[in-house]
Amino acid sequence: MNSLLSVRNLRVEIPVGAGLLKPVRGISLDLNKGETLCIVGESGCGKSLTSLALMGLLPKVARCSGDRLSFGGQDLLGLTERQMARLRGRAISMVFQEPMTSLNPAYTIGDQLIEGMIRHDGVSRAKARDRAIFLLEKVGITAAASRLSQFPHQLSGGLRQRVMIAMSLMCGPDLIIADEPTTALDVTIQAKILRMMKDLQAELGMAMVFITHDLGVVARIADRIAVMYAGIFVETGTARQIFDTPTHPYTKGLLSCLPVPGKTKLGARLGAVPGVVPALIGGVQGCGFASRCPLRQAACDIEPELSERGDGHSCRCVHDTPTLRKAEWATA
Amino acid sequence: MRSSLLAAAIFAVALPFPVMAGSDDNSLKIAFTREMDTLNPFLNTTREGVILSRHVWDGLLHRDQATGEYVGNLATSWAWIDDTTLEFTLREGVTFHNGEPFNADDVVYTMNFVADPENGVNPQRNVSWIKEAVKIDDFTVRILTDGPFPAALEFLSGPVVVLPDTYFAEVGPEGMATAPIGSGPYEVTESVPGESLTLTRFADYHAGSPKGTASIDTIIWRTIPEANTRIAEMLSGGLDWIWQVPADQADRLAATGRYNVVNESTMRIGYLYFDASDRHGETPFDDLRVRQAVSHAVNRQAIVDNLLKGASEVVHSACFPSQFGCDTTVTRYEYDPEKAKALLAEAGYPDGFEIPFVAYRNRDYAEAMMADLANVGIRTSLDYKKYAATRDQIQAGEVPFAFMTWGSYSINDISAITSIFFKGGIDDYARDPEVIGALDTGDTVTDPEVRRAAYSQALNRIADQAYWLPLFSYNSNYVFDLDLNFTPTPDEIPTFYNASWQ
Amino acid sequence: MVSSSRSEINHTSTPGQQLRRRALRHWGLMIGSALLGLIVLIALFAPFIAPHDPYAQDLTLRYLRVAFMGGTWEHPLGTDHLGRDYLSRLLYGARISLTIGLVAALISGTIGTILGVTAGYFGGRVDTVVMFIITVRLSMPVVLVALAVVALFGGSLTVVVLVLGFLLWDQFAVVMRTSTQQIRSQDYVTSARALGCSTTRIIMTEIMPNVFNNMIVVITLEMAHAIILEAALSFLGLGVQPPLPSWGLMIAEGKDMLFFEPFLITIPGLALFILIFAINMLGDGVRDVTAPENRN
Amino acid sequence: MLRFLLTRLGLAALVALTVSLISFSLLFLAGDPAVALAGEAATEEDIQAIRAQYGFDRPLPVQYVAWLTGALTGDFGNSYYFNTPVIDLITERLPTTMRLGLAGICFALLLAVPLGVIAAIRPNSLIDRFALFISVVGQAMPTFWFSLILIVIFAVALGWVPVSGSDTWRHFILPTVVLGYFATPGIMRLTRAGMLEVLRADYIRTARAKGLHPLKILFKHALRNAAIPVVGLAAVQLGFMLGGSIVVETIFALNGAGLLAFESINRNDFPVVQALILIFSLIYVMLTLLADLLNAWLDPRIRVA
Repeated sequence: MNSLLSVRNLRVEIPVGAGLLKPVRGISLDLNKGETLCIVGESGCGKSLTSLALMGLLPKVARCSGDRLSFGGQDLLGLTERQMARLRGRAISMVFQEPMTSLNPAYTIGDQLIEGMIRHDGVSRAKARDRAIFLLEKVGITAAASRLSQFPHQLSGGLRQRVMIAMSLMCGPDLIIADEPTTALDVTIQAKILRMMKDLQAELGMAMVFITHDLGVVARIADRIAVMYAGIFVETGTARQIFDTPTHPYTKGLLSCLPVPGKTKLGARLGAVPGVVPALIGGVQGCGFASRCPLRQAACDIEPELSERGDGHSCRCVHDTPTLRKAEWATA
Repeated sequence: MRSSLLAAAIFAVALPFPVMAGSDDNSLKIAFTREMDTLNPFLNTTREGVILSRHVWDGLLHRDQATGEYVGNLATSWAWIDDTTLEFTLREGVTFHNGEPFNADDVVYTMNFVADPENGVNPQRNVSWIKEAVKIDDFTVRILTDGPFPAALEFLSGPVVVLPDTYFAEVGPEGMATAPIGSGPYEVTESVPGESLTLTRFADYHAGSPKGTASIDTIIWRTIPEANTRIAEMLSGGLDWIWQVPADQADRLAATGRYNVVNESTMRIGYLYFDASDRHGETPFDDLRVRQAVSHAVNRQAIVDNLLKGASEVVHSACFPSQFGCDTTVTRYEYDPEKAKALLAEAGYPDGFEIPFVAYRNRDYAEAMMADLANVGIRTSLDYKKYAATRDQIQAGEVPFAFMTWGSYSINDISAITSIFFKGGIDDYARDPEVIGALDTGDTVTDPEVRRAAYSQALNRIADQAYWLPLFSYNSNYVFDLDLNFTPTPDEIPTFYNASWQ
Repeated sequence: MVSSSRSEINHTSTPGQQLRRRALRHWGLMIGSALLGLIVLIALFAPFIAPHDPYAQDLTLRYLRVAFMGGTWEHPLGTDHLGRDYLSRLLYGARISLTIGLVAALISGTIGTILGVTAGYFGGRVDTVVMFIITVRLSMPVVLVALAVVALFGGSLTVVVLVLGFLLWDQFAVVMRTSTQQIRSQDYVTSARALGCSTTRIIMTEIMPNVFNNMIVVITLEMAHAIILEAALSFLGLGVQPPLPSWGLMIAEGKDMLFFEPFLITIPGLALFILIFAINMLGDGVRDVTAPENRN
Repeated sequence: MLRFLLTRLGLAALVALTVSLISFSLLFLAGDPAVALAGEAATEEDIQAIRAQYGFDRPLPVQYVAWLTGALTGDFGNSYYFNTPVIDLITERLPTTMRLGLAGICFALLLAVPLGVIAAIRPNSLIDRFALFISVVGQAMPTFWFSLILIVIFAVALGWVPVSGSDTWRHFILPTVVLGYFATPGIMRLTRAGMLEVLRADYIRTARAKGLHPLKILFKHALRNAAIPVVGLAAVQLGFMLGGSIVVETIFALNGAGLLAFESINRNDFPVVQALILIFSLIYVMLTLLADLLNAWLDPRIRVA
């Protein structure tokens, strides 16, 4: 395979007082150039830690391991912090969830935009400024030049997120990891930002890992989707496959929470997945979703493998595909 | 913490510090506790000021410490013309530090200036006896006194010095304080207020002076308020001379064998006074028996032996024994706690009483006395304040019972102590007409025998009535470099013009 | 932090049990309270443990050294400049020093808490006025004012304690004000107000219990502060008056022989150090244990 | 900005006014100093005359207004002890205290900030524990004892520095260390806590995600934000140092305003005490104002608000 990002069996473990917390329990993925992968899941399922693990930005206490974590053919797991830092912001960049707090309040946005480029590309301030203005305009900020001397607190949340996105593009990265970039924003602005990101991605030919809990967002942007639950992927496939033929009970549950224009009747009840994500201390016995699953049975005590359900569509469940496709979620 | 223990360990073994022996540049580094209020000799009220004045200025007379006789300094001879007139023949060829020659005009100007109460000389009693000075010729002057004043010679050999008239008229008292000019053995060459003074030997000092020729070239005079800092400076060689070192420290420093430690008596005595005249309202001390009880209760000898040590002695009359007129054959109150208890019971205090106790120095002596008093049932609460505050309160009549001391300005005459405290002034808590009358006589007649008799009467009355409990005379410990020749005197005025390096 | 929020999930114990568990695991808190407890016990039982009368002087037995440094076991810690038993004075001194710290902290605590809670609760103009008072207080040089007052009114234990109490309330006011502001905006207070509870009732039942932890922390801080300040005043000759054996005064008296009998200053100095250390450990511990999210 | 400045200056004036009123009343309570001024041989008439001359017989408000009017023009009256203008005494001695205070706060910052930063980067490390130790000792050790220990070790036993005085910069080393050391625990704890908080902040993660050099992240992005509360504390500490250098000045025989204040208290020299309290409180208010301005520069959010 000649994919840009290739991950095999990535695990994150955090020692806590009472034992070992395993928020990411072995995920694998491949991402090609220019492709968008959405990782979907409830909060607490490990998706944010996955993104941090990819960036090498895990908290110090966390331990990261895996069979493979390669980017552009380079093994990231073997890199020193120094080498990793050279990669961050240049080849891989990241957009965070909280635009309000992700910018340093003490410096102008201009300063924060250009510092990474000056470090990585060794360009002059003037040149970096030009690039910053160019990108600010790209992300739809008017009067970009004058914005450079403004401080974060003088900008609205939407503008700040645009700045963050521009910042991630400064060095023309091959991969952007966006961790819930629109969650904190108004719905109207969400839509604009998503469209813009999609456009930019196409224009600049980047790959993107997009992390969200919002399937509505996923529908707008994803090429491929990985549904994450309790630290592992329970279903992966193309956007079409996931939306059209959801297979895993959890995916189906998530989708039933989503109103579909034209399909969901006005006034009809939306579904909800009952129960909570299990605690991840000391690992999970059996299928992590079993306690919430309508199709639960004895075999669920053994954790199933991710199995092929046709044309790159995989699902992690003991049940066979027809059973799964047939099953309906009882709306709560 | 550990370092303190380390230090303790170091000290327990020995004092392993190099003692800077001698001085490379013939300078002397000395330190005092207090900052002088002013360098002007007629305005300063501190002991340090008195010492400075002896070095920078000269008086008409000089008292020889060895013989106690008065000898001429700026005057070569003098005589009482009548009861109120003193005539002086002045020394010729004397110049002031600024080159101004000395003559009768300087004496007349100085005496007339200080005699005017408007000019605010402090303390006034140093000069209040002067009526005026008259110039007879360039080197003859007469000083007229305000009534007979037998102690005039003592004052003229002490606090009353002569200022240069031209310079003083030009700069005034403030100028004299910032850039003092005198005719003494040392001139002030640098003054950093509150920190240091530099005194430089006056090269043209007149050869005939009874003060002799100074040997030390420079005296660095520092103000160091903290006692431990002074000792640390001594240990590290930053100082050559300190004084008023408490007995315990002096003993230990002497034991190192690295310093000269000399103990010399001083004119200062300590005393307890009682409010016997209701100035503070009614107190148990209105009763003679209570005052006597206190007098018997305090173990003065033990305090002298264990705390003051050195040349200190228990005193029994309200003056320093060497002072003129100090009759020491008065009633004595021996240490006798049983008798004290009996007297208290007799006075109606079988269980003692409680009373505030004011003190301003030697907190340890005060504590020791409090313990003695507690033994006979007198429970005291110590109110320990600084001198100025204490004195204010006392003079305002607010203190019934206090431990005070008095140094008589080193004036070897009883008028400098007894007359101040028992002549009905603001310091007098006895207000006894008999005492006041006797002291008046003693202070104004010139016949020494009549004076002696009058003072004796006063002192006996004070002792019989136990208005004061005179405690002990003080001593001062001088600690200085082994290579320094220095001789302390009992008047508590160290004379560095007589000091020299070996 | 991710780790701590997750780790809480598994705990099903009550907040009280969690608190106790955290407290027992916090070595600083344990050491602090053990030492402080010991000193309090010493203070309480001083008359029973002290081998001698702390005020009994014997001028013939001055400066006896510590027993193991050449002294006698009759006076295990030696004697002071008036021949008084140093151990006995040290034991009784615990009373004085603790009293000074505790009473001063209580006085300042009362003043500061009233001001702080009032300001924090009512806000607006009341807050402005209280803030002004706090600024005025902070701008007054504490040592200088304390010295001046003690010099004017004489240095009795009462005066010293009162002066310190009236000077050290600023931290209480500041902390109480902030805590009250935070709690005031919480839902349960809002709902209590909506239910029509009286202001006093809300302050006493809703606010006070919740600012209590912070108060304990400040009390320990200010206790330590008061004790140290008293030592400084004593050093300058304007602290409590002898023969009361406060540790500060013992240091001040012992300093005269610093170069010759260092034990005189080391022993009470060490005692004072341990006391302050214990109080600070306790304060830090309480803060850590009651507010784990602020743990450094 | 101008409005902010004016409000703060107004507040400063009001604070100083209140402080002076409090201290004035306090000293008034102590009774009139005429007896002290009159000297030992004074008669009752002398005392009365002095009372009238200095106006001690007037009611408190009248005296206060008179004093305040003078104070506004820099005339604090004459010292009872030195009999020279108070303002001269203060201008003569305040620089020593200022120098000491500034040196002290610089020392404290130089010691506390790096220690606090390192302690925050490596919690529970050896340096963190060392920092904690320093701060505990600093809080629990009386100033004078610490001073004397330093003198014993470094001046007497080792002879590295002079014991006392103010002639050269070397004389200032020990007093600076003592004064600065006691400001260290607070600043260090605040730096450590601030750094810990800031290092957890999202913008630090952003900076790391940009691949910036760790030192740049630390000094540019973290320290500046963590410094904001520290600046305020340092200003307050400096204010405390200036007003609290009494013990240090006494021990090291530094003739500064602190020693002057202490000696003046002992001498009942009220005009000096009164003026010093006012000046120290003014300095404090000015310092906090300065800290606010500095913070406004450090934190643009304050600038506009």
